[in-house]
Amino acid sequence: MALLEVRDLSVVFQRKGEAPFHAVDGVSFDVEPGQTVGLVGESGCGKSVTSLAIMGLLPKRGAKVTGSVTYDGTDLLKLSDKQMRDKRGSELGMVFQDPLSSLNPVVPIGLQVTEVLERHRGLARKEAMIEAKDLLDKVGIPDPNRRLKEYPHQLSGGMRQRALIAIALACRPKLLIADEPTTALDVTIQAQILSLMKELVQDLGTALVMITHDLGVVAGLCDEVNVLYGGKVVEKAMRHRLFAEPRHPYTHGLLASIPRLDAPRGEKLTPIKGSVADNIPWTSACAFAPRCPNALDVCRSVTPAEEDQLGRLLRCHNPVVPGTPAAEEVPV
Amino acid sequence: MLRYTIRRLVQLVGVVLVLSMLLFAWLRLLPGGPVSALLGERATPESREALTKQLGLDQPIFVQYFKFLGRAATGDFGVSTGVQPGDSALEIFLQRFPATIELSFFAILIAIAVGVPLGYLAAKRRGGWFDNLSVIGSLIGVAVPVFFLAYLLKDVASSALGLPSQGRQDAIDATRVTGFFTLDGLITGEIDATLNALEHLILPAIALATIPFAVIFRITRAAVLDVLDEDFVRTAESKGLTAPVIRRRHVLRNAMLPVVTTIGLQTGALLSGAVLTEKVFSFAGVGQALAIGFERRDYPVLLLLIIMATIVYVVVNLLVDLSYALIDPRIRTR
Amino acid sequence: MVHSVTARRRWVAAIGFLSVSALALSGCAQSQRDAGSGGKEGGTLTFGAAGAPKLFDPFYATDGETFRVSRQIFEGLVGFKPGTAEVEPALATKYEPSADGKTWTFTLKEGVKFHDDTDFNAEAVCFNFNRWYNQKGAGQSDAVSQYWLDNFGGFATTPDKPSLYKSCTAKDAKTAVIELNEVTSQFPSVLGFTSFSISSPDALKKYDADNVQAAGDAFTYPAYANEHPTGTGPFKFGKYDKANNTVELVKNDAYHGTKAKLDKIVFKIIPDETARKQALKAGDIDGYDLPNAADWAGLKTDGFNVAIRPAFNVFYLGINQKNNPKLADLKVRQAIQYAINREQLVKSQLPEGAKVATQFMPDTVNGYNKDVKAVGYDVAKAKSLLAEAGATDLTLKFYWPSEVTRPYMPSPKDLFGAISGDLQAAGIKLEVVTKPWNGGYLTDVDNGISDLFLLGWTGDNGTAHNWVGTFFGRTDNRFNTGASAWGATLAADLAKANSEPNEANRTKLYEEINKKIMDEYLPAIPISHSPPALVLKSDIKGVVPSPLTDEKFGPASKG
Amino acid sequence: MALGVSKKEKIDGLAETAGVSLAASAWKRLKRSPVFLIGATIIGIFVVLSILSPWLAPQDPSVPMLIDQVVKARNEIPPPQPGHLLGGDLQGRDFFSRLLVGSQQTLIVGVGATIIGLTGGLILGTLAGALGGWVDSVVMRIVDVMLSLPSLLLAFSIAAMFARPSQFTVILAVSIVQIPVFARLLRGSMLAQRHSDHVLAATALGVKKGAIVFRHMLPNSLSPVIVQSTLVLATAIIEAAALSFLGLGNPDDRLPEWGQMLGDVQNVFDTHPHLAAWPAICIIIVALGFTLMGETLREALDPKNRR
Repeated sequence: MALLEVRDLSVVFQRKGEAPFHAVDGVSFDVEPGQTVGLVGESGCGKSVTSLAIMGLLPKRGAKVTGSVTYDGTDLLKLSDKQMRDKRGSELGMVFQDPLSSLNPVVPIGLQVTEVLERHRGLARKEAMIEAKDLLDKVGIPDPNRRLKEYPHQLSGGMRQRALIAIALACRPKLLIADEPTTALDVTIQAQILSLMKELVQDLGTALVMITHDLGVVAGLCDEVNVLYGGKVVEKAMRHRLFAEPRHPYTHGLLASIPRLDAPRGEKLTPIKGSVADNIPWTSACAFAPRCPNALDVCRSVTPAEEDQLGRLLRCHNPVVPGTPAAEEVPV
Repeated sequence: MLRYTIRRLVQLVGVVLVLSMLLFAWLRLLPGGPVSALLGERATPESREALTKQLGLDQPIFVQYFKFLGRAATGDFGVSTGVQPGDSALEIFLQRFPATIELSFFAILIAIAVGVPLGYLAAKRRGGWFDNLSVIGSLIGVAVPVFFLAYLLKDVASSALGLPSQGRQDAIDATRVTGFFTLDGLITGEIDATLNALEHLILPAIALATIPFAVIFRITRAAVLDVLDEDFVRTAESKGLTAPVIRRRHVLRNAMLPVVTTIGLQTGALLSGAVLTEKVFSFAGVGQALAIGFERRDYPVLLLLIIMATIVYVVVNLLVDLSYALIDPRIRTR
Repeated sequence: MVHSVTARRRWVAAIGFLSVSALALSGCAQSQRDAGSGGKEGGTLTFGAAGAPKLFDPFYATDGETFRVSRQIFEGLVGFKPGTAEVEPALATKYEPSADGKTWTFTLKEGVKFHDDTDFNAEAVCFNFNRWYNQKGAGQSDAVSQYWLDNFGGFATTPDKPSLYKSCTAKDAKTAVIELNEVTSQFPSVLGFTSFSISSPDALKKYDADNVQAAGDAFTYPAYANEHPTGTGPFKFGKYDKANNTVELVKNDAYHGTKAKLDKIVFKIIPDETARKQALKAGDIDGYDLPNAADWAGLKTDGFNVAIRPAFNVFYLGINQKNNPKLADLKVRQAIQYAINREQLVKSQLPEGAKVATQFMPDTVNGYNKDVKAVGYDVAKAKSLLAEAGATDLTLKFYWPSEVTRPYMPSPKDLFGAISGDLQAAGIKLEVVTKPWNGGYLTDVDNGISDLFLLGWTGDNGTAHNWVGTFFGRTDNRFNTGASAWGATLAADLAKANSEPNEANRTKLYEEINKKIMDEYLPAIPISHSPPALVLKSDIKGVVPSPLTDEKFGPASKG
Repeated sequence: MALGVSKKEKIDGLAETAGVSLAASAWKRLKRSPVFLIGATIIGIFVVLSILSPWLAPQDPSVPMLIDQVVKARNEIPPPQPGHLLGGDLQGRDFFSRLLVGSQQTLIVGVGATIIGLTGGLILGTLAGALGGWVDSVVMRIVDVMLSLPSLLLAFSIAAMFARPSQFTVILAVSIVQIPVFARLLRGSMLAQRHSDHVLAATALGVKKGAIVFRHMLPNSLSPVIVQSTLVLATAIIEAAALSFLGLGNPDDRLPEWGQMLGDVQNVFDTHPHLAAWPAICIIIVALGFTLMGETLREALDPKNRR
């Protein structure tokens, strides 16, 4: 049995006087222990909301969550607020995108690390401090004793993210969710952080859900990849397979828009036209249709169903033919 | 930090000098001036002229001003003509200042004690009936003239609750040490005197608290709303921390920063409000002296008290700024 | 003409905002009087004062709060019979003038000691007179020795400003002879003013009593005035607790007359009128002065003793003939008199016991003419008089004062409202101006800028001169009576009456003057006499309301 | 070193709510806001009443027509009776008519104070913000001195300085206090715009400085000014009442004003509470109306709230 089974997860935001907004629409995926699963998509595709829904961090009012999130045999969505608090931080860890804003500016780093140890492992402040020092050490923060007393603004961006990772891993969670952990960082530091995470996850045997818009990150880290669009998984496959032959036009587009060093000189990058704002609801169409180079009439009138194609899940009426190179053939 | 403090203090000296000059000049230019105040207009032209000479009011105004500064340097700010006729203005200030500090302190205490929790709750329940109700309540609080509310408290609440409605203390034989009646009792062991003084503080402090309360409430609410949207609160939640820890350590500790600044700014409102409240409750503080001074045109006292109010206001705000640096590590450790 | 000058200036003696009559007089009569009828001994009387006393030396005092306190501590050579304006002996048991009226011999009470245990005798009396006469520097200022300047004129060192006082001789220990430079009907009653109380010469010297300094905008007073007032009265100065805003007087156990029943008097300073009322109701104080007339009924219902003083004032609508020639016409002034519904005004706006004024003095003053009747309210008559005078489109500049209440004028705004309503109903157009009492009103009225104005007078003593003499003794007064031919006549008649030594003749002269003023001159419209009151708890006995606000707490008792 | 958020910075912060482009979306949100509509309704009624009150009032508010029922000695005032809905005041004038007509003077005080404060602030703020340099320094020093006094206390002091109080001095006292607030507001918003693209563009195109200030910068600074004006309308009315209460108000009450009516009856508050309660309620409602409008406007015009 998988460590985490997300089944048919939907999140609907409802504001008074406005039409309900389906941020996540029937998402399902599994995470095996020790496995790294990627959730990929542009901003607004529902990947962050999915992670927050798993962690139970969505606002109680205004966000309606349905489906099930089974972690270690228990449905997290059915847990009480208190039970959920017990799980968060201890069994479920999370690393956020912007390390500066995700750390409390007026609380020293040390306390921000120790409070989670005190909370879940019942350590006294002193013991927790010692452990915190080890943790900072482990995530590669030099001079941890001094850093413990410092405030977030005194640390560099990379160090802040390391600190956040230390916090998230403090109680050795079985599942770690990382929401764009490198987006806010310099490129050189991104790589360091990614390799750190990879290392730690392997050491601790922690399962990782990596949320990103950056396929580069996925390529380096993930075992399985879920591509989200408009709140639905449009394509799911093992990493190699997905990168080798993307079937969904969206995945295809995403890959095509990455500059490649091995591409012939002079080859044009092919951005996906339009933006998320052009979405149409999934209700009786494919949300991607307005932007899709492969769109057919049926795409605008019938919601595509999820199809299992030999371990690859695909939601498309007119998938890309394997082997199709990007660009040239796609009418722009 | 030190340089900043010094700069602000130098600025304050400048402001006080300019202000005192303006006030002084204006008072001298008023028809009548000190001569009228003293002679009460009984003045025949002869006696008016004689007194003008006697007081040196025939000299050029800047000469008079420098003389005034010279006297002021020795603590002589003139003699009261209406508040406590014959007493030196400085004495009146020194004697009444503790009363106003006491009153303002309790008022701000009440305002914080009610305003912060209410503001927090309203923010947590943003858009709910509790939120709407308390926001409208605070707006009404702003719209009610303070002295009207004070009268309501005095005439209705005082008899209903059996609380005294005038003065700082009953005529009990209390020993005076500091001029702070609530403290004096504690120092001398005359607990009854402290309790009595506290009883006298309740109603005026509530009346005075309405202004800072409304502001503190609204700032707290806004600040908490801002903080609740912050990523680090989500981080704290993701750590599974208990609600009280999140509230205290992560939400309030951040949300209090703007509130602290507001409290400094409220000193101004408190000083102005004290004029009205102390008048209603016959509370012998600086505010009452100002109210009587305005009513009876006691210019020497007004001059000193207005300058003192300015100094207090500026200094309190400076202190708040400095304490802000202490509580906000981003500024402290820069 | 020392008196007419000074008298003219007396009318604003009080600081307007205090709403306290500062024209308080003194003297002490306790020793002579059948004091108290067995009230309880001991206890503390707490009296609510409207303001802080400026100082405690009555000679330099101008404010009612100082007088209220110092009249308990000090006594003068003469005093006023409780509840009246009649002079009676006090520290002097007997006093008589010489034939020419310029030399007065005072026989002093024996065995009297000051609070510092020194003896009261003729030496002490002369010491006091000479102290007053020999004021120097700041002590001569109008703002300091106001009562002396107003009543005795100049000082030893001011030859250009003659003094009424000439000399004082101690013939023997109990006989003091005082010589004056002129005859006046005011003497010796002026000696009943609290200002002219006798202080201990020792204490005066010891505490540097004459060391008044002009400092900046004001004057500073020596230790005597601030901390060591030493008189002969039934109470001694205790302390002035500024933190608690109280002045304490304690019983003088060595008092020469009937000793005080109270152990202590505490004057608690409560500047706010409403707060005084609440303090009384709460039992914090035993009484206060000048309760708002609107509160009298309520206070009585609550069981308090509202002691109404005999009305010793007059409120009038002043008319200045200077700027509007129509006002020089008697018919126009009479029209104004007819237009005002004084009955209604007294009934609606003034306190209980107020009366319509028929002339410029109350009936308790010698020279009051009881045959003069108030003309009734008659709008038609007013209109026809205006028509006769060709003044149908009369527009008048009407001044009324803000920031003041006076015993004769409890609420100037309301009185103005009523009077202006009446005048407008009679077809007189008004151009209304309001200014603060001390901030331009009085100057403007004196400078004759207004056509109509509201003013009044609280009497200092029972002589007619103090009333009509004050108003019309000069021709350049604020009514500008000099503009009419009769103005000079009236001034001359008044001067003649004042210097008439025979009392019966004098009274007759004043009665005639009063009739003429009302029938032939009508320089202004007298409106009302309204009594000020004093409110006390019902268990306070022995306080006699005085027309001069000269209440002594010596005979008072509590419980 | 910027420590904390000073009063000044707060005002400057408000200035950032500028932007004409906001107006349309703000208006859309306002129309939906019940709170704004309540405020606007209150103010609408108030303004209409104050304009029409001289014709609506059943009696002449300055004539003591019921004086025969006033007995000061027994503290009696005319009770409600036919033709006199709320009875009479201390001078026997029709109280209801005075309340009604009082709205007019109250509006005059509020609007007068706001206009003077705004004009003063406009001049100072525009000078400082548009010209910068030493003009800015001088103007801001003046503003700083004014801001270093608690505002209401400053208003009291100014009022006490006038030898002869009147309606005008009340308006002046209340308005002078607002000048530095408006000045800072405008300056802040102008400074922000001086370096903004549209101003730079206009300058680059050779548009005259005056034209830039008046056609480009001022209009863009309007929305925070509108918000502040609405709030000042409320405070002016309340502060005018406080001035009357301290005896610094207009002594002439032939034309009634609510603050004056309230401040003047302090001595009979316990015996005739209705004389104070009615004007007080009127003040509270109108001040609340302005505040509700101002606060909702502020929120609507705040770019942060555009979601």
